[in-house]
Amino acid sequence: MSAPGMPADIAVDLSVDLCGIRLRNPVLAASGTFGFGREMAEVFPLSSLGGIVSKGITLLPRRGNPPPRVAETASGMLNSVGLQNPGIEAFLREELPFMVAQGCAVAVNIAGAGAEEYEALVERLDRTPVDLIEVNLSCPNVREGCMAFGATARGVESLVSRIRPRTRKPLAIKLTPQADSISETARAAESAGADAVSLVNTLLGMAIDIETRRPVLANNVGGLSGPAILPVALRMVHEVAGTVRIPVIGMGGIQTGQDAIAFLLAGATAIQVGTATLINPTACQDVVNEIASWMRAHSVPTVRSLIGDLRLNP
Amino acid sequence: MSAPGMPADIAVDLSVDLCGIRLRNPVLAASGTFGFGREMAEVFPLSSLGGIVSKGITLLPRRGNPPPRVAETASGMLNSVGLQNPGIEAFLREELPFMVAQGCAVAVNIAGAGAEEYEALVERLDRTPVDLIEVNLSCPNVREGCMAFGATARGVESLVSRIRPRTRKPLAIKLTPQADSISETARAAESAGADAVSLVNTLLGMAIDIETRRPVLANNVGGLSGPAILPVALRMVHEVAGTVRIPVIGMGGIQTGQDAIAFLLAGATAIQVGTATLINPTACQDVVNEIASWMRAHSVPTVRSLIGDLRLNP
Amino acid sequence: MNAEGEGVSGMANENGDRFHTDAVPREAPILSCRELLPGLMLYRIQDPFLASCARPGQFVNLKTPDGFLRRPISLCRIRPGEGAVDIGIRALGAGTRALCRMGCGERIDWIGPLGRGFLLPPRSNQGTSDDADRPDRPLLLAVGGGIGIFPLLGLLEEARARGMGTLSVLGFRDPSQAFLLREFREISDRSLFASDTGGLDHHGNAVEAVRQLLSDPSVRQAVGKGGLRMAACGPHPMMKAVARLAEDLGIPCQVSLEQRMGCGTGVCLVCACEVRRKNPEGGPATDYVRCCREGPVFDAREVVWE
Amino acid sequence: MNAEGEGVSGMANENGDRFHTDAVPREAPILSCRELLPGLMLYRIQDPFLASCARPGQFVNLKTPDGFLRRPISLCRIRPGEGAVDIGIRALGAGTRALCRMGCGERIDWIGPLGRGFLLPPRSNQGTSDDADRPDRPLLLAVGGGIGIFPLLGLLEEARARGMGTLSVLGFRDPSQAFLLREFREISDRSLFASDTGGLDHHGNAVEAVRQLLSDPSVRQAVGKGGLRMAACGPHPMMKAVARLAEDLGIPCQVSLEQRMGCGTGVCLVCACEVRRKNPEGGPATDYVRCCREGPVFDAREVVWE
Ligand SMILES: Cc1cc2nc3c(=O)[nH]c(=O)nc-3n(C[C@H](O)[C@H](O)[C@H](O)COP(=O)(O)OP(=O)(O)OC[C@H]3O[C@@H](n4cnc5c(N)ncnc54)[C@H](O)[C@@H]3O)c2cc1C
Ligand SMILES: Cc1cc2nc3c(=O)[nH]c(=O)nc-3n(C[C@H](O)[C@H](O)[C@H](O)COP(=O)(O)OP(=O)(O)OC[C@H]3O[C@@H](n4cnc5c(N)ncnc54)[C@H](O)[C@@H]3O)c2cc1C
Ligand SMILES: Cc1cc2nc3c(=O)[nH]c(=O)nc-3n(C[C@H](O)[C@H](O)[C@H](O)COP(=O)(O)O)c2cc1C
Ligand SMILES: Cc1cc2nc3c(=O)[nH]c(=O)nc-3n(C[C@H](O)[C@H](O)[C@H](O)COP(=O)(O)O)c2cc1C
Ligand code: FES
Ligand code: FES
Repeated sequence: MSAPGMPADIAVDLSVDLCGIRLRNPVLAASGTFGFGREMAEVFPLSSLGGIVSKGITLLPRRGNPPPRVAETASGMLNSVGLQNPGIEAFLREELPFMVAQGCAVAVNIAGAGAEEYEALVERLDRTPVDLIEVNLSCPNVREGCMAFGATARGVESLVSRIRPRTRKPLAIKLTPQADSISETARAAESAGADAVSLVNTLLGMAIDIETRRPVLANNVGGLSGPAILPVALRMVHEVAGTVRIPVIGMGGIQTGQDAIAFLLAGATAIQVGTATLINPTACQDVVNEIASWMRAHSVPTVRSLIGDLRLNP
Repeated sequence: MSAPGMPADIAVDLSVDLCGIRLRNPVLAASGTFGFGREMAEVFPLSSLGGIVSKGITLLPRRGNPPPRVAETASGMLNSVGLQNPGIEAFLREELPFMVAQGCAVAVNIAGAGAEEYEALVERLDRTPVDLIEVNLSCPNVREGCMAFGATARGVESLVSRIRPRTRKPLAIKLTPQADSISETARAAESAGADAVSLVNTLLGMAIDIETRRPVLANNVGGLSGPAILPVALRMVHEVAGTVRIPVIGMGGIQTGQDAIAFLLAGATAIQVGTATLINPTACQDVVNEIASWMRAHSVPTVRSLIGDLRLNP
Repeated sequence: MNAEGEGVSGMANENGDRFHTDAVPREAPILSCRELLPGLMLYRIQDPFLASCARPGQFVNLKTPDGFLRRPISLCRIRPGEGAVDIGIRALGAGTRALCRMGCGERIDWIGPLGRGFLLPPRSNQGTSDDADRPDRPLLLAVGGGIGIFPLLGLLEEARARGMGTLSVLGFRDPSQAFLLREFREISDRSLFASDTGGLDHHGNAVEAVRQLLSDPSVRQAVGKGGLRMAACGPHPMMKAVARLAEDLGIPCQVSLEQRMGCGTGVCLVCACEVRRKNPEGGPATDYVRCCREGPVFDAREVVWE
Repeated sequence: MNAEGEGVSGMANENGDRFHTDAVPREAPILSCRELLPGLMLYRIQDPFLASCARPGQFVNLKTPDGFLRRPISLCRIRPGEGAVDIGIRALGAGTRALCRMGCGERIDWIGPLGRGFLLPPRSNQGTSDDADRPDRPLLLAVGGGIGIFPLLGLLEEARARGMGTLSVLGFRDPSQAFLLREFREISDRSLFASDTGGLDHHGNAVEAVRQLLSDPSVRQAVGKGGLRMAACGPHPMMKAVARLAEDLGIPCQVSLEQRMGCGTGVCLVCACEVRRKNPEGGPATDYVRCCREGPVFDAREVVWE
């Protein structure tokens, strides 16, 4: 950050258009690491973000998996929360009004055990002030549904086709890195009418306590997130952005503005910050500020000019 | 390591049987991070290891990819060496005699651009003092062949069926974590006559230099290795060990004896240490010693009793 | 930063007590450190904000030089006068081992105070040490084991400051593993130290020692109108046994639970503790709540013990 | 450990010189440190083994508190008498930034010496400073820029110790970026410092300064029977230009290349440098060799410059 570039007080334009939603900046708080925004709203004003994504919501309340639900790994963590959530009705009643009042875009992350549950969730959300529905086809922590759809192009295509007619809200399909080929599942989502794809969700992993000879997680396996997975996520975002025309929401291990810019260059229109918030509660806001400083230092007036501007080596 | 267990001088039995090869201990030096053993033989006696695996060998000499070929990532690294090697003839002439003289098992890792090349390599190795042929169906760094076979069960099955009749040497098939389903590719390898499976190879990843707006690696993408991938590798080893009856050679991010024991518990009969050698040249030997100390401290007389002894949570 | 300002929340509990929490990372210098036992350090750390609003039983979440996630550590003593707090850390895994290598002058990166601490009855009148024998003053019995004794020291201080009578029972594997005995003796009207291998006041475990203490006529006599409450922190089996004993005897008891954490701030839901709760939606009679937010201190009767 | 002992290899090069390498990790204490410029540290580190067998141009591979792979750093001065070596580190990324924060008494975890250093003609007779004017003594001209000047300091010392005449040309962006000038002046019979922005001996880049120096009649006269050799270390474009100039003038020239490394010991093949080599199998006229093992110092004519 030595070269001065633009004066520190000059405004840089961080706004992006994400399938018709104008975001103040491309930084969203990822699902599952930001609750419903209540706790973090005490830490910094959420209006400084592009948007927030709710914890995954199901039709009925879910208890989630038994603890332990977390294992630390090298530069990452495994979680097996298992979609603990109050169910859509309690969410709409108790949480959404608060989220909407924060002054940034609001996405609701949904998960279902079968196509019918996804349909019902999407219908229920259609007449709410939600800006974007993020359809989680990639949760590794529940036995039913979810990942089963997300693992193959055919599964994604059939599910998205069923939910598409039920809402006019923009749909972002959240893809799993465990898919046969993530470009194919992304293409399937696009052709079935998705407005965007979100990637990546966590990678299925395991940690073992060699003293007890048991997995650390009560659920035996969990989802790997954090900087450890960044190179894999970045490669997938680049691959998918080169394949589909709908916007890509990139995530996986982003901790800094620099990381976020790498995802933008790789082709993401917006990015999400997940696990970083667990270590640094102000991570999302810091990423926004670091993107802005970097743009000033490099005389980049608009964040849009970064999107997809990666030049491949010959 | 507080509880004393066995006295420090009591011998523990680290030996394992890997498809008919008796290994002094379950620790092998992985392919591509140990050269042909020459450099490391100056650091510690290779006879202290279970075995060593050569850098990937092709029929003709290969230059490999242009540099930069390495990018550091959080708790890991990307490499895009691209199978630089002197070709099978020079290898047999210049390197194999040295490897065989070290007093541990010797595996040769082979890679081909097509089935014919694999056939020719396997045939050529049949009448050599090699103990094990590790068939790399998973190199992410070459455009041709290799990963194309490894990505699907059908590809693995067809390739292994073609090479199986050409040698009586044990064949270990090295699988890619990018496969549709690694248990299916493992099962395909088994049913086509493989004697063992090795997993995992590196995960395809990318690093971007945001200043130049180019990928760090001249090859744009590379293979992710190191502790970052351990949870994913461990989960896959566990999954595969529960699926096939042939032995599993486990690897991915192992740095310590503790890590190695986790892989053994997950079902690996032997393990390989790769990237750790780059940071700590004595890593392989240290892992052997740490396994032995742990066994003494826990009064575990044979390493064989650890293999697959993971108890899942209910 | 003041207690009602930015980034500070007030979580009111059923008794109307408010616990202020703060998740903005701060760097705080280590003022002094003391090795209590090999691998067990007591640090005094400067953080006037924390010292001004933290309550016994709350915790901080520390960055460690060797580890990815933060590590939750209970506040031990809270020293508003000095603008500092004490914390005790046992070197267990790589993360706490690295923390225990830190020395004076180094800076800790932490967030806090976090979670809900222990509830104490409101100060009835200005308690001073000379009302130590007032028959209607409420009594607190703190029961601890291992590193669980740290938060109890601050709790007993606070209880005495509120005019309560203070009793403590601490359990250790053996006398060589005991620590902070002098401090607990000083802050307790009556203390009883137990060791599984003998050599301290009581030969046996902490729960037996509690039973012994409670059967002592002078203690039974001291339980006047103000009543007796218990607070426990230590190994899971100890807390479970203390909870059962308290329930049997009809004594209100709070326990401080431990659960592996991610954020410590309530956003990630990994720190689930199973408790009995009135579920407004119907459904199961127990629920997972967040150790870091609804806890770590719970009413013992709420807890579903494994 | 002795130079022929366990874990030590002798790599003989074409001239018969042997470079000892050692890949067993050792911890070595920092004896002193000196800030040459903001973000540029010179460390003296105790390691009698390294000091006894390392040669100028060889490097060590250091663990850094902040980073996964080791970082290769050239040896600057080798001090067998003191059992120590000097290294200079520029804080570039996170890894070297963390290294530059290390202070006296802390320990560095490193392996080395590694790679092949600079070749010097064998000491013809016991050179002392008073044969400085012997007309047949060989001359060494060291050309450096930026952090590339570090290994040249040790090289010039060794050259003088072998009775060679020493010339040095160093290039810097501007005078405020210059460092170690006094040291280079002392060790060189003649030195010329260039700055792109003026303010030093020569206004311009190092290559132009070399050209100027070589056209100086007194220097041309000094090139006697012993001949002139060049050694260059610095930014890639500088080395490329020096190599071309040397080739044009028919002066033997060695360059120390930089390449991103993994192991530093020769096992991982990530540090490929493209060189012209006689390929026994036929095939392409150039080949990738290991910067860490066949290099980092190469004959300039071998190198395939991009
Ligand atoms: C509310 C609360 C208060 C605590 N107060 C104290 C205290 O005052 N003093 C003290 O020494 N310890 C305390 N602990 C326990 C302390 O947090 C763990 O010992 C520590 O996290 C272990 O980290 P490690 O790096 O040593 O272990 P590692 O095994 O290296 O840690 C790996 C991972 O497991 C988690 N973990 C491992 N063991 C535990 C555990 N027992 N509890 C929670 N997480 C664990 C770590 O946080 C980390 O994510 C408290 C825990 C909680 C939940
Ligand atoms: C043979 C050799 C000798 C060297 N001698 C010195 C020296 O004496 N003093 C000095 O200050 N520097 C020297 N360098 C350069 C030094 O190794 C790099 O500046 C350093 O590795 C960068 O690490 P970082 O953590 O600052 O950068 P980061 O960008 O954080 O490093 C990320 C990764 O890229 C690699 N990398 C980044 N830049 C370089 C580079 N220019 N060369 C090699 N690898 C790089 C790092 O090793 C690391 O793996 C030498 C390099 C080589 C190859
Ligand atoms: C504790 C935790 C809970 C998560 N819960 C959800 C969820 O409910 N729905 C979802 O789509 N993704 C969930 N995720 C995945 C994240 O949104 C994100 O895709 C993933 O963690 C990768 O990004 P990161 O490395 O920045 O965390 C969760 C991740 C974590 C760590
Ligand atoms: C620099 C490098 C080169 C490699 N070359 C090969 C190879 O030639 N053949 C192969 O099968 N695997 C190769 N691998 C993969 C390793 O053998 C191993 O499967 C992988 O790195 C995961 O293990 P690790 O995390 O312990 O390194 C290479 C890995 C690295 C880091
Ligand atoms: S630790 Fe994240 S919610 Fe409790
Ligand atoms: S850095 Fe590994 S071979 Fe050179």
